Amino acid sequence: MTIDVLLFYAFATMAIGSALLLVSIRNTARALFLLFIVLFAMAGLYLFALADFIAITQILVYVGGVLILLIFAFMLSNKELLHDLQRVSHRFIMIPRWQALLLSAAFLSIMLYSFLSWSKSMPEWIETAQMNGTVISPADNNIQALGFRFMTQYVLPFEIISIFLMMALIGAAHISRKEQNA
Amino acid sequence: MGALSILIFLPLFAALLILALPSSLKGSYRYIALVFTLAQLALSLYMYQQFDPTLGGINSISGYQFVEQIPWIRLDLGQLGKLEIDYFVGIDGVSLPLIVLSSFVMLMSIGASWHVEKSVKGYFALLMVLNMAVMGIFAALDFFLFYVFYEVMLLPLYFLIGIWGGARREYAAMKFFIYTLLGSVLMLLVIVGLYFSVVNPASGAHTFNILLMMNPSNYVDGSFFGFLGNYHEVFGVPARLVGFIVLFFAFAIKVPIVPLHTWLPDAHVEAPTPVSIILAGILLKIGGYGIIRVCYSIFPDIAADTNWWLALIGVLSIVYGALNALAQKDLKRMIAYSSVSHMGFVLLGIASLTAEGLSGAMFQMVSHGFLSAALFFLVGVLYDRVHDRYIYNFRGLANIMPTYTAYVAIAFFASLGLPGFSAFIGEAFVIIGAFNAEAMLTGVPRWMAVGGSVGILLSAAYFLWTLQRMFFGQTRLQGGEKWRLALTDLDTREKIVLLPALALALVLGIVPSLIFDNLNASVIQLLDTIKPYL
Amino acid sequence: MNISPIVASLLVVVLPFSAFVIQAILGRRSVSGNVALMAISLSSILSAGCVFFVVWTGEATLERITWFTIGTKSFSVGILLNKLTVFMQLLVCIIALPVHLYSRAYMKGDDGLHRYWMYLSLFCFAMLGLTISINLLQLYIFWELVGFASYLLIGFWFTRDAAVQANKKAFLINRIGDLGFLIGIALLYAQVGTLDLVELFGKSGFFSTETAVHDSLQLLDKNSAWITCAGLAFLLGAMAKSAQFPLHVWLPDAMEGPTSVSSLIHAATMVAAGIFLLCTVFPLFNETVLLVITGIGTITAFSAAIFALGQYDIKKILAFSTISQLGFMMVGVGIGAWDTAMLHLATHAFFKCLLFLCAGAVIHEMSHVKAHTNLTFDPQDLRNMGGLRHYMPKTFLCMLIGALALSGFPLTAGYLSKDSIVVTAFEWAASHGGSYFIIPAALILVSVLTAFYIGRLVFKTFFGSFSFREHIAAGKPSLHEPPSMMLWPMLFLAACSLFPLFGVQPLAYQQTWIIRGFHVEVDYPAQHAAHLFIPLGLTIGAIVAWTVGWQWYVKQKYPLRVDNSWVQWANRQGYLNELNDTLFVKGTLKLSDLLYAFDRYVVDGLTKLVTWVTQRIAVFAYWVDKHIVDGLVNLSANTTYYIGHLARHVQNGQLQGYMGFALTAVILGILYLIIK
Amino acid sequence: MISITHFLVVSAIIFCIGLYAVLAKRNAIMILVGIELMINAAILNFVAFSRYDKINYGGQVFALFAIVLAAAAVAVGLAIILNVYKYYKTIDPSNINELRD
Repeated sequence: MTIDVLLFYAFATMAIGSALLLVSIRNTARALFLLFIVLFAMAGLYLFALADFIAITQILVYVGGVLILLIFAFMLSNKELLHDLQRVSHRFIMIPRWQALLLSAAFLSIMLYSFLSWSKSMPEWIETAQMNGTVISPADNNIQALGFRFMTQYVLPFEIISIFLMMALIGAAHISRKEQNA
Repeated sequence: MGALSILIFLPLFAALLILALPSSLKGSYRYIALVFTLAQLALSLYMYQQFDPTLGGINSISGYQFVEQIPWIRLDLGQLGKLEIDYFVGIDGVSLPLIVLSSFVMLMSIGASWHVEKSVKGYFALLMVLNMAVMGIFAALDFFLFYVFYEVMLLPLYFLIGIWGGARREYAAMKFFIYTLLGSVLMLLVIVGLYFSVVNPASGAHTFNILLMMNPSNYVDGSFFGFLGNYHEVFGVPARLVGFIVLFFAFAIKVPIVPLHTWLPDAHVEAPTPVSIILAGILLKIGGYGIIRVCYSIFPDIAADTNWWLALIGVLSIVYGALNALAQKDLKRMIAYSSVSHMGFVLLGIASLTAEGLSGAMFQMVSHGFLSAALFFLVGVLYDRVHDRYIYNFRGLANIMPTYTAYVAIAFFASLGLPGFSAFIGEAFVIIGAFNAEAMLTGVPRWMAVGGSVGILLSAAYFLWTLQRMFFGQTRLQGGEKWRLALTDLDTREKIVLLPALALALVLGIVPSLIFDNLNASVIQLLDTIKPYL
Repeated sequence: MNISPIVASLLVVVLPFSAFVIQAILGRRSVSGNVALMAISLSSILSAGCVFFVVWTGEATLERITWFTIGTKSFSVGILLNKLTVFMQLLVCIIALPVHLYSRAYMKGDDGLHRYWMYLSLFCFAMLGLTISINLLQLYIFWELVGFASYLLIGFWFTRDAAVQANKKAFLINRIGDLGFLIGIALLYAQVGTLDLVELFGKSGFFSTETAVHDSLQLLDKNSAWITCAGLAFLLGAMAKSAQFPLHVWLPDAMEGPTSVSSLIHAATMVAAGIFLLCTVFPLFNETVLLVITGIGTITAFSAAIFALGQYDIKKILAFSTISQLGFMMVGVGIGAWDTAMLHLATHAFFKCLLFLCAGAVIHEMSHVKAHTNLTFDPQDLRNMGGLRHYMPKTFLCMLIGALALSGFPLTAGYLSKDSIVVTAFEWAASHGGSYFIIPAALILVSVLTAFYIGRLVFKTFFGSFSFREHIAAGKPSLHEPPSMMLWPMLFLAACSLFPLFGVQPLAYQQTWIIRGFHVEVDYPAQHAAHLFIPLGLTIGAIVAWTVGWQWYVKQKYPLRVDNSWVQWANRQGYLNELNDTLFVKGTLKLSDLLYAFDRYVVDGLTKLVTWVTQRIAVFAYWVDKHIVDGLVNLSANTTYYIGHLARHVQNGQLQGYMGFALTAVILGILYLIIK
Repeated sequence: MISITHFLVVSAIIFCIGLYAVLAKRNAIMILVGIELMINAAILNFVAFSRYDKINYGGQVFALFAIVLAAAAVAVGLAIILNVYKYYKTIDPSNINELRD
């Protein structure tokens, strides 16, 4: 077992453990900080998949943007939070926690089952890639390759997503603005 | 409809009649029950008189008498074969005495319930249904039918104890019910197993016919309970042995053997007097009857292998029951434990696999039927008057109730095996049979017989001690003058109920051939079936 | 009369039974005892005239019918008349008759008199039936019925605690013996396959002068272990019934019954049934069993004689004396000379019955004194008596004859029979040699002791001065001879206790008609010297014993203190009762209590544990049911509900509900794909 | 080299944790967090598979798109949450059931 495998396990454990703690903890603020750890750990995992640029983007966008937004929203809506948390609903349709757990567990087991039965035979394209040697190696310059492809091959989706992002941000700003006539 | 069917379903008709009559006529219920039970007794006596003692029965249909066989349920189950259930009844030497005994004890029980006040309609209707079920059990030759009657018997008893019983009646009824149900559920498993192992050679279908189950050639080769080439095992135990043990367990609960006896004292103590009479007089006999009719006849090979253990259980029950009876302070509980002891003789006799032992066991069953019914009735007499049964609360009853004391003394001495009464013949021949077993090479050692005879000594001890404590000496009563006034001597009804039972015990003790003559052919037949496996 | 012996002997048995039935039906209306008396008189006449004299001088006869059949074996009942059985039957009748007469006066005025006559008839029926049974099973039945009658009679005064305790004890200890008997029967049946005495031992029973004993016995190896066991089992039966050590403890207590009953049942007849049984099955015994019988007999004879020395109750002395004499008879059987045992049985029956009746007369009068003078004392206690010969000389005479017979003085019947046993025992020992001489030596010692204690009884009762003389002198004399109804039976028995009834020669026991009639061959040589010296020695010993007794009790030169520990020990019967009580009675009760606790707490506890566990499981199952199964059910129900009401409820506004539902659908879909 | 199955298993676990949060949480923010977890799990998958696609770099490209989309979604989502909070004074989705007709 090499050091990178150990590190991988360490990151995986950190990610999973923090995620579990995240969903089981009551205090939302702490949960959000746990999310921070999860995201970092995930970024670490991306590194092991040889996606260094993704990892950096993850940290920049998520940790720098999304998380800040979340904390911001949390602090804005904190007033009756505890009260709401303690209320137990007996509504007919409501899914209790353990049922959610059951569902998730069922889903997880299905996925694990399929992964494990699948891992014996890789998809065809992976095998051809392995044969042709078109596999990303740690020595490759990922950022350069990505930038190159964004500007050539994926230029249209890139532009669309840029516009989409702008629309979303404008929309968000519009929604959350103070209603003058409300 | 033959005589046997009429005998079985007569009480059902009575029950329907009772249910149909309006409650304003509730005074007539007991008369209806009485008349029908009397008719039943007359019928059973007629059958006794018509019975041909030369026919053996047991495993040959030609040996049975008053046979009725009507196809009942016929279902084609496709792959599973054809379902074949018959209404199949008949009697041989083993069931005849018990049928006569049952109709007699039922009559006693009606006599004992003469003054029932609480919901009379339900009471007598249940009693009659119970009566039907009991008769059915003794007559059924189809295992499914047997099982149906067995279950039908349970329910009325549960209600009779649970509604008309004493202080802890619900507890006792529940205990009784669960024990018996456990037995019958186990029995059902084996019944199904046997059903799939046995094929009716005439029709080629699987069958519930008990007689066909007794013939090794009817078994499917390699089937679960098959005779030959059977390598089925359950947890490493051969399948036939398991089947035998499970069936034995089911009936042993009824007998009851130690350590499956704990329902009995509770059920007896809490049950009302008439139900105690039925419990002791008839119900316990179903266990012994089942062991002979079902366990031994269907599994003769296993019977020959296991009789050492059965005899040991019998001896254990005898001594253990007797010692427990010695420790009792409640009169009814003492008699209940004495039942355990006396029924141990039945098991010892059956297990001895000798003609003497088997006949003795059957005789003991009949004798115990009369005597325990009388004993419970006598306890009921005392309880009716002062609502107390605690032995130390009474003393010197002989002075104020001389007739009662005389009856009690007769019943006690008859029960402890005084010659001239029936219990003596039963116990003596069980002991003789158990001693003879070694000479017959059936594998029951003689020390067991000696152990069993210790039970005779102990039964004398607890009966005499009770007699001394309760009836002799200067009169001293817990309830003082009030009790003295309440404790009147036996009235005519009570004498009428008691006298025939004790008289029969005496008659059977003096003329045992009344039973033995009808029994011999069956006993020999049964032993012949088992002999090849010894 | 021209009745065949079979019919006559059947009548002998049936008459008392019909008396019993008649009296049972009449109940309180029959208190005179005429019915019982008539029955026993007729029985006696029939037994003597039509049975005994015919069979004793003629052929043994038998008659039997099949009683019932078990399997292929038939059990018969019937009557076997040979010398032994007719002798025994006659003896019972002859003893029972005077006792019946005596009882009329003795029991007069008792509250439960009707029961007394009923029980007495029942006893006579059972005892007479016992004597002539052909089948061991039949014998056993009567054997136990005799015990039952004895139970009823001992507990006749059922309001007395001591009487009720005593009858329970008697029945239970007899039960032990009965078990032995039953086991013996069962073993014999298992080994031989029959219980018929004729099939077993031949027509004339053990009297067989016929050379061929029946086949079935020859097939048997008498020395096989099981036959030894059977023999010992029969011995156990006889030990309980004949009150042999250590099963003798019931007999002294049985004295709680009326004295007339003691005289008939517990002295003359029933207790002799054990000896009778041993004589009946005698051919079964091998050397080992016989030796055991001899040993038990000797121990009994000796220990009972010792205990008799320490008693103060007049009846208890006689009870121990009975036990001791029964020990003598046992020895007689054990040494193979059962004819001497039967001879002693007969003579003992007469003189012991006589002694009891005399004692009864004394007690009767003492009770009168007690009633008249309003004193409280025990009318049976020797220490309260004395000097009675002045008041009741005829009773004194009878008692004296009885005592002399018991001591074995010449010219009495006791001399003949006792000498016969001791002499034969000596011959037996001489042929075996060595330590076997302990037996005759012990018997001689016991004879001397017997003479001493019976002398003590006579001296303390009839000599000296009466303790309550001043009380009776003041009033009218309430102490006198018993009524003639009591006196005549005593005189009759006194006559029977002398030698002429048994043989014309007063000193030679071989010449008695009983010994000659039984005609037993023993396999050891006669010692002629012994026939001279032993009777002489015994007589001298008895005379010395009486002289010492005279010195001690009449001349008031009593050398021992009252609280002497040996006397105490003998008085308390060697503390055997206490030992039994703690060891067996308390032990059994403790065991039964223990087992009951075991039953309550362990066996029933297991049931309860199973119930409890089942309940817990049920509760758990209910919890599972409520929270998991029902949750799933609810879930699926909800799903069904959704699907069922999709049109209306597809939008219920529950965001997470939607998601859960959607996800469930997805999962189910994937599952379907996987499974497919 | 870490095998692809490792990544898949980790991503499955994270995904299911997110799923649980989405289904069970009573707080809209936490539901959003759950969604983020699920998206991250998906990204991990993209990235893991992209190793075998050196020619197109499809996995990594789409991972970047997904991150951006997620950021946009969070922005919009939080805006909605704040509005909902203003309107209902709660962010428990089970109390917001006026979508029902």
